[in-house]
Amino acid sequence: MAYLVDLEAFHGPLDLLLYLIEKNEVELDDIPVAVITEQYMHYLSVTGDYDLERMGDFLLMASYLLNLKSKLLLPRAIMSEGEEEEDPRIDLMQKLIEYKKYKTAAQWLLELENGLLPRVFFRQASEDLVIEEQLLTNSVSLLRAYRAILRRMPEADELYQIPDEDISIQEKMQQIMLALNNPAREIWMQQLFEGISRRREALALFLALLELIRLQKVTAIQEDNNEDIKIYLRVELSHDYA
Amino acid sequence: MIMREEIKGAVEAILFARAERVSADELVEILDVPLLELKPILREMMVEYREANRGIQIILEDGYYTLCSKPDYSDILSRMIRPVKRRLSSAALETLALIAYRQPITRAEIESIRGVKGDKTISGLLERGLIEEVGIKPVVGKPILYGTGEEFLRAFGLASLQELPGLEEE
Amino acid sequence: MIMREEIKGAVEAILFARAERVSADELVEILDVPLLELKPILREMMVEYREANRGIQIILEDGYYTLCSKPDYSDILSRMIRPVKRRLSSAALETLALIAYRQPITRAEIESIRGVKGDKTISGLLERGLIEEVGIKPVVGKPILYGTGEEFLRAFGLASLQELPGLEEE
Repeated sequence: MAYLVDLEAFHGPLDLLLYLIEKNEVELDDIPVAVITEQYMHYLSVTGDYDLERMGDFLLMASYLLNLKSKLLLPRAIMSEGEEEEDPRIDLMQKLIEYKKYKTAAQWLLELENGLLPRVFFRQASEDLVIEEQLLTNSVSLLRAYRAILRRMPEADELYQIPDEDISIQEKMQQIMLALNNPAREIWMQQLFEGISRRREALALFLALLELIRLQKVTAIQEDNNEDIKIYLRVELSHDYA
Repeated sequence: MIMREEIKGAVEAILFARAERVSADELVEILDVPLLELKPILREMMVEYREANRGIQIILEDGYYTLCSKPDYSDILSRMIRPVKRRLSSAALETLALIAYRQPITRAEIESIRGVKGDKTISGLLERGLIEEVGIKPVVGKPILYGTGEEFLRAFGLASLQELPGLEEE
Repeated sequence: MIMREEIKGAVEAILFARAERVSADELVEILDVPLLELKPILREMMVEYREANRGIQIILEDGYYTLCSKPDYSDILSRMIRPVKRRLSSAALETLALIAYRQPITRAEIESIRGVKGDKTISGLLERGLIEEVGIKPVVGKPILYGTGEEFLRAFGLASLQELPGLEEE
């Protein structure tokens, strides 16, 4: 392979390009996307390091390079004033120069951190001198905050008083089937919901109804847009429901 | 060759930055100056720190040197440790109220009631000791249960949780 | 009445004990000395610390005074201070460098210069207090603006942001 690049050591397409250019291994006109990709695939197969995030980073980098290549291959669009579209390489060069500036600055930071550049050191605050924090608040404001939440969420109390196991869709299905156990084998949907005040129960009942329709045990028919919906029994009641 | 005055500066810098006791041997190693030369310099420094314009001193104990403030200034320093007054944000107050009245409660429950994400608020309250992790809820995902922490009663001036104002509407 | 030399000692004790920046106002309050009297004393102290036998100095930044070691001893101290902290990844250092030199800056701007996504890196830096949210850019989407945080100068041993090495423009 022509380019042996330790892909793991690079952080993004600009970083990799900068490295390749500085080593004079590539020209901007000829970025070896295929070779880099091949090396990456090889790297994956050898290490088995299928880190999704890093693979995503690589895809991003490869697509960036491909996009650049395609721009170089295509004839440049002629602008209305007869000017040529800017060479994508100029834009890339500027990006690289800008990026390199901060890469250098990052190196300075590393040297500062390690004391390779003159730096000062601060004292670690001693534990016995913790600045005491006094909260400007009291229990009444706490209560007020809680009441405000309760007002915003009228359902909240109920939500926590009903254990999840309380409402079973299975039970609601049985309840619907029993309600259909009348001579006409039918019932208005609204009747099913009579006496139900809790939102969760209503939801369970509705889900149960949908499930029965899916199982083709009942049919829901609305004769007209303004009519109520009527539920019809489609199967004979089995002993389960009787 | 490092000068006597420079050694003093270096010792001060070392003792300052380390913020804990440093042995003579360690100083010898760091400075690359023989112990015989270093000892009298340290003694000299300890005398120099006695001057009125110095607020710190070197104390020698068990062969270890430590930099600390002079006892002369202890009353001034204690004046400094005054409480910093801080206000709880309304998000923090709401979250705290929920935890106080509904404890133990999980983060998901808090978020579902408040209708907003609350990781940051919760970690802020944890950091201040106003709330703490009190257990694990035995449901799928094993979420952490939060309750009020040690700091809570102190901050709100309550003798016990029973003293929380009642919820009945006035 | 507290003497001039004693004020110096007290200031040194306070800055040493606090180990964090202290504002002039706070010094006035703690020492009960008028600002007009305190200012020249602080200036005098800053000069006195320049002597060779001192290893520490007072730096003034943004109206805050902090005690720190002199840069002359950076190699000795960096040898001594054990690296307990997690190392910053090069992605983190690059992002931090960008924020330090270009602050305030948005995440999108950082990503466009670095050419890669940076959410994780940024939240890591936020967590360590090296950067902080400093505002909202008044453009579509109202992106958050980032700047260096209080921990930044401490971690990199800079007396002020002005001490960052200059970026030569090619």
